[in-house]
Amino acid sequence: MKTSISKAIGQALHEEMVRDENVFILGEDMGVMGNVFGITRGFRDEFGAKRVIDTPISESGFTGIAVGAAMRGLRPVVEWMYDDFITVCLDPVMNQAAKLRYMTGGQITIPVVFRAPIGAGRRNAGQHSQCLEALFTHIPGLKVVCPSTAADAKGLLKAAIRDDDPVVFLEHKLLYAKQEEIPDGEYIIPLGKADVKRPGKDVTIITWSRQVYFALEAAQTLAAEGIDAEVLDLRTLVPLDWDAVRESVCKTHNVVIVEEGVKRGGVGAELSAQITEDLFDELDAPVGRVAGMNVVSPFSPVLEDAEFPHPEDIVAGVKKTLGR
Amino acid sequence: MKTSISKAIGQALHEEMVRDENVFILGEDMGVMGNVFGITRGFRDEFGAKRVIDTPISESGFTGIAVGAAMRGLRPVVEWMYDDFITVCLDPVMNQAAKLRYMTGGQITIPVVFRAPIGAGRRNAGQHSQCLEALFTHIPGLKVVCPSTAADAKGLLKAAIRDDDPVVFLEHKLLYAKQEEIPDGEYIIPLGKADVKRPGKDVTIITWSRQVYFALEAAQTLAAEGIDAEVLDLRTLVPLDWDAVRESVCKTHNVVIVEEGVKRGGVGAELSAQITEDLFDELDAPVGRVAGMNVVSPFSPVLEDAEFPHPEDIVAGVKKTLGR
Amino acid sequence: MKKGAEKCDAQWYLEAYTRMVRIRDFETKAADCFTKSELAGNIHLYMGEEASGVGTCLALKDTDYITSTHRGHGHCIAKGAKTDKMMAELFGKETGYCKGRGGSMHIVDVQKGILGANGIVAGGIALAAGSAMASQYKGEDSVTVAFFGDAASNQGVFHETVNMAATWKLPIVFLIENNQYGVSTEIHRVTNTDTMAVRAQAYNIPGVTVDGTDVEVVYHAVSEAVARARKGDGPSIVETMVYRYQGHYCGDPAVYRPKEYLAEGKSKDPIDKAKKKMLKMGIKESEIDAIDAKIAQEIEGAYQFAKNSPDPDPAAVIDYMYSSDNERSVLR
Amino acid sequence: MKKGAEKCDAQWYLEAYTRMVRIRDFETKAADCFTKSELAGNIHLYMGEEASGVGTCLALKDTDYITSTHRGHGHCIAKGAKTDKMMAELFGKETGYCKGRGGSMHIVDVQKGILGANGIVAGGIALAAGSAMASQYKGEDSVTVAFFGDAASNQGVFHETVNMAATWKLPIVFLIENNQYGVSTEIHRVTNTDTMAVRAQAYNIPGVTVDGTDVEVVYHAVSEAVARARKGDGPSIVETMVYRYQGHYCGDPAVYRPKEYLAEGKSKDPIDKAKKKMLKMGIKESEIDAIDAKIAQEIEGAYQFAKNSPDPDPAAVIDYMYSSDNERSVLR
Ligand SMILES: Cc1ncc(C[n+]2csc(CCOP(=O)(O)OP(=O)(O)O)c2C)c(N)n1
Ligand SMILES: Cc1ncc(C[n+]2csc(CCOP(=O)(O)OP(=O)(O)O)c2C)c(N)n1
Ligand SMILES: [Mg+2]
Ligand SMILES: [Mg+2]
Repeated sequence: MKTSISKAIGQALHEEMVRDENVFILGEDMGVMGNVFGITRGFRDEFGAKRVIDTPISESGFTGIAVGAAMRGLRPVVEWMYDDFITVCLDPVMNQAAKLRYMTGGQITIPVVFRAPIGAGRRNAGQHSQCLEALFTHIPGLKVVCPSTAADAKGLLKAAIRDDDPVVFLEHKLLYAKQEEIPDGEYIIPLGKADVKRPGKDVTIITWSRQVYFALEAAQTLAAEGIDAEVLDLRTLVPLDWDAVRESVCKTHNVVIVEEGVKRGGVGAELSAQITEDLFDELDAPVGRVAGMNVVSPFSPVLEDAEFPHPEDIVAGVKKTLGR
Repeated sequence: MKTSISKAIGQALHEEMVRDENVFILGEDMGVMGNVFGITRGFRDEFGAKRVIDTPISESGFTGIAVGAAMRGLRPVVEWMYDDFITVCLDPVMNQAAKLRYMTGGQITIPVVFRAPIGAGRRNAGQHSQCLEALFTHIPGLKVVCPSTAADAKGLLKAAIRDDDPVVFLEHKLLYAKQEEIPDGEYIIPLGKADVKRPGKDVTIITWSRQVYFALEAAQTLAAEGIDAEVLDLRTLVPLDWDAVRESVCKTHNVVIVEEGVKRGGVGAELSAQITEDLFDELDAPVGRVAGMNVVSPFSPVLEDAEFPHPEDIVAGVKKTLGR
Repeated sequence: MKKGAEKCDAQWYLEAYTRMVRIRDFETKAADCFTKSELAGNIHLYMGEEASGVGTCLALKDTDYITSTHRGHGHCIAKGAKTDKMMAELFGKETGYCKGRGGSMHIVDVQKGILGANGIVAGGIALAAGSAMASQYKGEDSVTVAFFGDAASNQGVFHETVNMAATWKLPIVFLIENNQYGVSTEIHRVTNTDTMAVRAQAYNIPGVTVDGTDVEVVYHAVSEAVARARKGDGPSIVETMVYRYQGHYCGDPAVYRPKEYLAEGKSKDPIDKAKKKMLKMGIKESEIDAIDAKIAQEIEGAYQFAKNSPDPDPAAVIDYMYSSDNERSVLR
Repeated sequence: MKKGAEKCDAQWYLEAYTRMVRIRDFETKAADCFTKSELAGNIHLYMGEEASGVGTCLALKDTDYITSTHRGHGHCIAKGAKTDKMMAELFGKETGYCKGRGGSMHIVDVQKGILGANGIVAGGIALAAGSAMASQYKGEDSVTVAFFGDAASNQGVFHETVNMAATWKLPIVFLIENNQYGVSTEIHRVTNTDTMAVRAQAYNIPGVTVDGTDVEVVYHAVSEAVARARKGDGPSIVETMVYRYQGHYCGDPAVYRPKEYLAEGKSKDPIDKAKKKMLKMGIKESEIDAIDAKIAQEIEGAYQFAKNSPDPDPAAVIDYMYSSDNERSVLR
């Protein structure tokens, strides 16, 4: 059956809440409104206000509350209305949730999930358009998930909720409405497994989230020009599926990393560095990056479209790497 | 004359406050106490409580206040007691100061400096030992400075205060007490200029802040083994002195980046990616990285010392890159 | 209606009315453009709350400052922003206030003392206090008003900032526009007091709650707070009770809210209320109609200006990031 | 000394005294070790504030919870933490509570309901409310106390958390230990009210300020707040007025503070005060001396245990980062 990603995410939350009464959700406008994207519509009537909590606009406080509740064995799923608002609630994530297991010598586990929409393209300007996955991957103690499909979003969110570590789960706003097939019945997709979205032999395009679709579009264009691109959807950024990366690189010997977020210090930088360090001799060309510019996301549609990668930018990036 | 880095920083603040009455400083315990490291001792008596402001423990509020004051033409120098506390005040930095110039089409300039001590090695555990420069370099709109010497700290801080953009100025705690020569009289070191701390022909060690000293120590050890390492102190991370990087890489053809902070998504990843992308043909070996582990900074001295790079780790890293 | 009340004469009301109608018409047009997909992104409409912004800004001088919110059109127009440059900004055009870089949520006009709308809830509060500190620091007698919503007052930075402003006696007014909702969330579901102004007690400063649909009432309450701030006696909280006619954003059907809310709001419409008062004061209906016509023309002109203005040049996407060393700081 | 007062009999006082002396002796020893460089890092001493932690924890059951601060030794000992494992943690040893990973500022003993000291000022407040929410969620009648300092109550998260706790009637007590200083900064220089407890008015919850040098006074105030929380009536603020004998951290000469502060504090020493009361109640001096001796021995044992314990294995530096997939999540 075809389902939108937002519905798939709703299904994951629903199934896990039915399965485990320790799972509850909290955030702004999740209850009565059912989330600004409609993801939890109807949940409050079904599960009650105790398990579907409308919070005040107090991200630091309610994120901390979720972390504290997780320390006591509950399994909260926190929602930030946009990932951009991590700026007002980084402490409970970075200095508390991510660190407390280690700092207590394993005495405390913190099974919390932080969900947030990410991404540009909706003309929401600089404070509502960021892809901040690089910020999270730089924080030891967090796992970071960036699904691209409805099926993955569902299976990965269920895995994230069952995981005993804090997981940041980032959903691209412009994928929410995408209608896609998802498997019937219950299933889980384990964290840390990449997915080859398109096999190819000439170049590996490594990407995640919305850029997977742009990469596939680019691959089609490239195919017409005789370039056979493999598209690897990482799905999870921490833990990273290094085996999948290595396997693909050793096959194609050319790599382009595609990322919507800011290039400087992006996830692509880390991937490029690792691939270069460990697979140097496999590379026919330097690892290429196609990423968002080092600027604030502009409001103007023409500027915004110039700021982050589109399929034609990926095509150009691949050609550059292949010297064509 | 020999001066400690903390004194050199104090001198820069003092000279700029004398020069420009729009410069003022604020933060926790800067006034009556004169800063927990003694940097601003005596300032309150000299400049008054108006220009040397003891704030409550309200980082988000006072950082935002500084940004607002800068919007009105003042030149605040904010101090966070440790960079780790950026978790409670990221919004005024990332969503306001860094973005407002761009988002207002250049109508607003924000000449603010954010100073903070960084670094491990003092057995202060996970919430007081981080090197978070990578977080800041990933935020477009900020300039980022990480001095290693007393002379640089002074000259760069003066440049930072006179700069019209928001500048994050990160001072390593374990360098504060270091006594070093500094030039007489007034001088400025422009942002964005690296410094070759030791010329060499076999390998370039790129680093900044405290690791400069460890790299120099490593270079000495390496020299005894016949390896002539060049040590490049970046001093400023944004803007980056790419010319200096390129020049050195084109000379030595081997690069090791050394960084105290967390490796995954560190500044070294970005540097490695850029060098690989643009100077691939110059490289005899993959760019190496020696960096902090992807873990929380541990309290135990033996663990902490295992966690971040020491000279012997740099020696080992260089040898690995050179295949020796 | 104590001291200052005498100021609200016909002249005053004509100005207040003009500004409120300008806001209403600007937004009516913007909403229309949005619905027709002439505008991209998102707009948050101030409709219904006009008396709050206008009453407040009439209590300010040109040399005073404001900070605003995601729902900022009304505050900016009330403080004197030009509707053509605003509309052009909503259209993302190079002629807009922010050269198309900011959009609806980020209008700024420093000349007019408008330090900026803000996409971060409560994001402007500390900036406003910084502006107030700058006034104090420079020895100017200017005052800054921080506009924000009921729900914004649950952010930590509200607490931090009010505490510092109270302690340092900063010349600032915290203007809480209480439309009872943060998006869908009724404020009493997420707070434990009857008013937000009561929080002033935690900082030992004055806090009042007033009818935000009556421009004159707002004017007097804010005038008092401004006078106090200007004298050096420090901040106050003024809470205006208002109604948000539209959903949270343009297009939000607001199904989460009882019908009575809107009916009640409309029955207290600030523009109607002002008009009635003006007629009672003896102002001629024709004079009022003339204002309406003038504003309608202005807004149509603003729309034409916006529509016919050029988009920014995509090649200039990195401009305005840094004020010095821009290219180098952006490119690597 | 209203209801509950009868509970503070000789038995009660012997226990209160024991815990206070245990804290004092533990810290005296730790300070000594620190001065001799046997301890690395930094320690923040609770000396002088013992009655606050002990009076509070005596009002709690074993099944109740606390969160603590950078100045956490006293809270942890008061709630039942073992001094040997604590001392070993201060020494960074594998036998410490946190296997040497956390150190002085991060003692945790989940079994005892100690959810953790915290290096981030106010960092524990929301965690405590989360614990309280968990109790409410699970239908347990346990209560959580969030300990924090006067200065911590200026953090935004204090405001956010108290508001939610009040609204949701969480079973929590906000225990502000007002030693009048945040590091060097006298609290009245950075706030605008006489007490911190007055902030309770902003959330419509009870707030009291009590003498924190009298263990019995603290006990009664907290007992009332705990009873209220346990009944489901929601949170309270209890502010205990205390004295920090040492500087901010061990070794800080505290020159920023008038001499009178310490003299005043010492004149109200909580342990002396309790001892006087005990003697007056008819407890024999020898019985008290026996406690002193027993604790001295315990602390010496804790010291020996710590000193003779092994360091963590450097090869295990990545252990405990993640509870699943640890190696893969750390290595790349
Ligand atoms: C920090 C932050 N959290 C959440 C949001 C999303 N958001 C935008 S407006 C809004 C509601 C604000 O309510 P209120 O402050 O009462 O202002 P109103 O919209 O009613 O004018 C929310 C939750 C945001 N922009 N910033
Ligand atoms: C967010 C944050 N800001 C600043 C600090 C540095 N710091 C540690 S303790 C302290 C003072 C705390 O004062 P208070 O809350 O009154 O507790 P006390 O030390 O008096 O017990 C400060 C500023 C910190 N650890 N965390
Ligand atoms: Mg509102
Ligand atoms: Mg204190």
